[in-house]
Amino acid sequence: GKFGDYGGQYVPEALMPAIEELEDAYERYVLANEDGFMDEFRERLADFGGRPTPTQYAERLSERYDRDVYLKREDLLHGGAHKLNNALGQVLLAKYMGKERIVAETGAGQHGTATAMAAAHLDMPCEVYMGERDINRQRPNVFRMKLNGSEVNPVTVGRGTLKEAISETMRDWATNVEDTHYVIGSVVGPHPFPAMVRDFQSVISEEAREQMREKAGTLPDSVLACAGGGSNTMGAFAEFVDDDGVELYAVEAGGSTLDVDEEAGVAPNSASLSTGSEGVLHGARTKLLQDRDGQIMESHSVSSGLDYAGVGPELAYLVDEGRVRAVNVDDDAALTAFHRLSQLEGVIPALETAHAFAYLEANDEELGDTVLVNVSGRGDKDLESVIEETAQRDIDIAPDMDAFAGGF
Amino acid sequence: GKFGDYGGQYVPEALMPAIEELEDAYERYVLANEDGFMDEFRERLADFGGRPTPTQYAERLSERYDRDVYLKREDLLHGGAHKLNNALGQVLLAKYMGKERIVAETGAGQHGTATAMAAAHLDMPCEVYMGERDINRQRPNVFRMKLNGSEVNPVTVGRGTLKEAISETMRDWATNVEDTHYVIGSVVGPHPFPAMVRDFQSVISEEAREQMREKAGTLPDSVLACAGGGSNTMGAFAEFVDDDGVELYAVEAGGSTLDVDEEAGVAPNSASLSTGSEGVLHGARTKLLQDRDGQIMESHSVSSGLDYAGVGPELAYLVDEGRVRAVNVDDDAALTAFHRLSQLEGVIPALETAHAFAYLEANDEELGDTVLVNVSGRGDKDLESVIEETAQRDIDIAPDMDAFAGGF
Amino acid sequence: MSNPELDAAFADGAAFVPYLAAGDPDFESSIEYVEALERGGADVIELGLPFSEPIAEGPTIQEAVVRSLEGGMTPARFFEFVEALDVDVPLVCMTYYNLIYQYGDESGPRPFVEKAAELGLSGFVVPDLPAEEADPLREACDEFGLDLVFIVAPTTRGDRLERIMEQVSGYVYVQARLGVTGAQDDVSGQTAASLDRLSAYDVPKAVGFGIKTGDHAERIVEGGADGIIVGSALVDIVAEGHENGDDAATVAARLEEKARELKDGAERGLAQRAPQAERT
Amino acid sequence: MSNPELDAAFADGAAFVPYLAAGDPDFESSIEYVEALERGGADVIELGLPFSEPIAEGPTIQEAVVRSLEGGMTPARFFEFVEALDVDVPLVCMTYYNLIYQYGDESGPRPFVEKAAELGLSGFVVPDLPAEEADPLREACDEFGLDLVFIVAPTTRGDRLERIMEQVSGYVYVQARLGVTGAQDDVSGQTAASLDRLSAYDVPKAVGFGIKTGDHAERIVEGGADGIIVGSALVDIVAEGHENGDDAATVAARLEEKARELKDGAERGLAQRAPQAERT
Repeated sequence: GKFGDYGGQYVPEALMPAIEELEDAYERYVLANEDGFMDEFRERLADFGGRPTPTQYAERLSERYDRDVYLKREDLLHGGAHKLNNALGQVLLAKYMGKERIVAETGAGQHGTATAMAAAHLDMPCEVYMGERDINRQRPNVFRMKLNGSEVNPVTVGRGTLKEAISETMRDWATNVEDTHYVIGSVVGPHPFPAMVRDFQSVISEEAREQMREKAGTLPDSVLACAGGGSNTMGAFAEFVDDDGVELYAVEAGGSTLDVDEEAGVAPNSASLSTGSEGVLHGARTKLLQDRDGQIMESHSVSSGLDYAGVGPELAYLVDEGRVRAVNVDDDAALTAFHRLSQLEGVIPALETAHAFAYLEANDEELGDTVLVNVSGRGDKDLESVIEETAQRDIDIAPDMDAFAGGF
Repeated sequence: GKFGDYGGQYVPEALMPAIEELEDAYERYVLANEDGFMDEFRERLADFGGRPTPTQYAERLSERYDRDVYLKREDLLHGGAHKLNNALGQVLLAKYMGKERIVAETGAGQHGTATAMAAAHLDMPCEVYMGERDINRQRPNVFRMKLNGSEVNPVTVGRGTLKEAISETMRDWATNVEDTHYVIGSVVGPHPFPAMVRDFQSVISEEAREQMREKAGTLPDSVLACAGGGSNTMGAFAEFVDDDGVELYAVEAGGSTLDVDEEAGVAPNSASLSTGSEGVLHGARTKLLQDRDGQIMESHSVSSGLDYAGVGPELAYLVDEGRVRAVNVDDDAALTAFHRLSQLEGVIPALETAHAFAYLEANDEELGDTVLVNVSGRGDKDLESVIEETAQRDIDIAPDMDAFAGGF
Repeated sequence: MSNPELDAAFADGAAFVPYLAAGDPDFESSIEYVEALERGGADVIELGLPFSEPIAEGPTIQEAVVRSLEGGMTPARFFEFVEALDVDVPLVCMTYYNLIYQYGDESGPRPFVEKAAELGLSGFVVPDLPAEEADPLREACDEFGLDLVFIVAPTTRGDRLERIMEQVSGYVYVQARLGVTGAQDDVSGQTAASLDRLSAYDVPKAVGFGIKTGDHAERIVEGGADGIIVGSALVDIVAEGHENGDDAATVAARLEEKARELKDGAERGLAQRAPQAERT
Repeated sequence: MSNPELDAAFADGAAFVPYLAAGDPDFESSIEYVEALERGGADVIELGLPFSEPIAEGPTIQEAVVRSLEGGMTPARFFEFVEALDVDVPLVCMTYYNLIYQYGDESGPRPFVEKAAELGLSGFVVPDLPAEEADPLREACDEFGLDLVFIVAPTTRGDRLERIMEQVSGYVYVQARLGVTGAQDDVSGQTAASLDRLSAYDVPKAVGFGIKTGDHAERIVEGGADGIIVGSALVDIVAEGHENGDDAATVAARLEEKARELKDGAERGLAQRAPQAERT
């Protein structure tokens, strides 16, 4: 359960038996395909989720950067993001384990909606914890979860965002651990979650690697993926880790600045890999945004899906090992990249995803002849934020917003 | 250019040369695959659009109705609906024809967003005409079009909905016919549009037919698709038309009632196939909602995507021939079906699509052992309408809306 | 094939063919307006029967259509309108095909044409009915002795032109430029080229789309047209009067004046053309 | 392995182990509160060092943590707090691992433990540190002679229980029911079964989670516990006083009274148990 010094199982004792049970289930069903679990998972991912997703040659970006740019289109997965890969895997695993109830946390709502979809599909009762502030910022996603039959429980403690929602979900799990599985939303948390979520997400790079061989006739020189908790990142990287010639770039949210305000306990970014330090949060040792004492900072990003103070332990390890390069772009660059991709390629990316394209824009020359970018999700969910955030900035290429002054 | 007595080319003379040019291009590129047009189209549909979309076995519906229900998942296509099949085909065709500009109409905004995506992808300037009232009802779609770099031109004449937008787009086309292609959004309009749009959409049934053979080992006993203009309908039916054993159900929007108010010129439904009469609208002879004089009625549906007073001429013909059964369900049933599918299968359908599922609910016994339903689009775009419309009704299975009183 | 009224109207070579939507903004005023056009020198009058989806019209005439429909205009009222009119010049009904098609008990254009003939209408212009779809209406017109006017667009060439010219009667409506109806300053457009293409055909050529002043009319006729068709410039006067709440007599006077300006322009054009024609 | 202070505290068999978050709602008041617990009969005091992500706590203690952090509590202030306290009973620091791990110049738990030892703290409870991850802290505790208390949950059985009991010292924190900290009426829970599983082990068993009255305390001790741990019921008193703006002395008096009720209950439970034990 370790990635170098990272990882581990830092959870209340009450959860440890459940975690041991999960470890056992992970080894049997996921790693050893017992009872054909992985076959069923892959089949459902195809039929219900819409896999494989394409790897698309991006003509206009390729022209712009004078290199071959390919897009791995996870935005086309059911629900609009890579999140379903993991949610479907875990809900199915919970069924195999005989669990009768699902809990999950969500920040921007993408993991919550994916879990709610998977739970409806597999007929599992589901409750999703979501910070009250996030509920107010992401009403469409709240409604989608409810439509799928999930309960959405507002978390009012603290700042009411993802961090608090994770803590609250762990509390629910600790209370109902015997019949409940916690569908964690990223490659974070105690072992086996980081490894298991990576395995569910690695279908991204498994497909992309094959598709690149077919379409480009070669592996990419570099793979770019945005990194918050890191599930799309690890999913996009996993099968390339052993390919020495493929550079892996984890693009974090630089927010408004990389500087932190220790006094206020605020890091106006979510760049745990780039600027964080080792610590223990939500069950794992990893890189964190924390103050000198070890208190967790409030993170920030224009993309609420990246807005988290921690990151998956395996990513932290791969960065330390030099296998993955941790880079970051700020809110402005991400927002501009959002507009650029929408206009040039007819793909409106999630604001999370836009970070990867912002890095491509600023650093295309270092990325080699063939670049693969993981389009982790679509941007429909972000329209309201984009209108607001664009209005506060001077972005040349943004369309005129005047017609939309009334909001939605 | 005729389907029995239906179809034809009832357009201003100024457009006729362009229509003849389009007929020629349709025959060469689409029907004869000249210059590999169809190959490129299919390749782009795969890479950019995400085809093939799956045909999914719907476990819980199958259980509910005690027959095998399959879903053709067009909601997973890029943009969230089947609309891209046609938009991409036409924009690409415009490029092959040497056109330099695209115009399109849109009602609910689905065709407009699909065209805007395709135009961005293929680097074609694009203007979309949209009724002012629809603009106000569908702001997210307006914003998506703008994000993709399209102009959105408000149409203020008349009631400001789809009918007026089509007329206005025809006017633009008549003015700029030499360098402009009109990407019509459904299997309507003058020949060759109905046939061409059907051909672009028939990939739906082509895939589904093959997938049914693979998964079910048999063709379906019946295929259900919602019908407004009829593009997803014809797309879902086309390859099954010659299979005598397959019943085809075009499910129209029954709105609030099938009765019409001749005085006010209002038909509170969009059931042209079920209740309309032969006439000429927007370039073709077909079934229409019209008053005794031949003035076109204002149609209505809870789903703005079905809200149109006409229907594709080929569908009108197939209904007259007895090959397609025209049926309809009302707003209440469609809304209830929207909630049912969301909860049972984890698929939030477009309100359009929900009509097909409402018919399945009410008439499952006549549909045979194996039923295929075309999930023409996803419901994200309809969340706001659904909240509003659900609040006005007493729908048992709908989730509690209280948390959302503030709207989005 | 043409009926004698329209032949006669174009006989002097500078016919003025104004258009108004029947019943815009109400039945009574509209009667006055149409009659004013005749006083102003109209040789033929195109009377619009409004259709709810006027795909070939620009904003000016769209709004006239809306006013007329809101004023209660229907095909039946339209025929009453024609009956109530006291004018001597030939009347041509301009409308969309669906209204013609739906009229009467049997489907198809015959009952509408029969009724039109009964009331003395001279012909039809149907902007959404290209030659390809015109057979049934053409047959009904032949049966009842009415003319069927076709529009020739700047893009109409070769076989298409041939096909249209085989079917047309009364006059050919030469569309001066691409687009929809509506007044526009530049009327030179593709008119000369179009007239040139049509010179071999023996039917009167009336040019429309964008003519709004006597000067325009003059130039068009000087360029070889047998007549001018003017709609939006006249509808504008109706619209303005309606918005300002002017009484019908005032608006009618303005229409008469405008008509006279246009007719005079056409006459001047004819006068200037004649010697040139001799010179060649 | 246990250090003598905690051994002594549990010697009488009915230890009362109250919990308060240090610095809740402010440094000075909190000092008074903790001292009141001793006057009320505390045998050991668990002092919470607040962490920003208290995943094992219910709403009551979460809010205490927020108040304490907002009042400026930090690890450094916590040590000052311990220094400022005038109590004679052993103090156990309850906190989350990241704060222990980050303290001092070198990473790892040693500097924190060294400092705690220097100030006379007796041990630690670290709710997010299961036995599997505890080696570094265990080693530091051994080095400086501090106890490391582990929690045993109702779900802890077999090998896991063995592993924990090998590492535990001072006392074992027997979690009365699943869930997070918080007062709750039903305290019978799985306590008996847990105590039964632990009967073979020689370390004092202190039961916590949900004890809020003297009666609860009585029943728990009567059922075989060597002590009771009470947090939320006491934190509630602090929260209520804070909300009402009561002065610290008043709140301290209430805490002392509540402490006495709980300690008395524990004593009664012991008294009732003893004869039973003799009977077997």
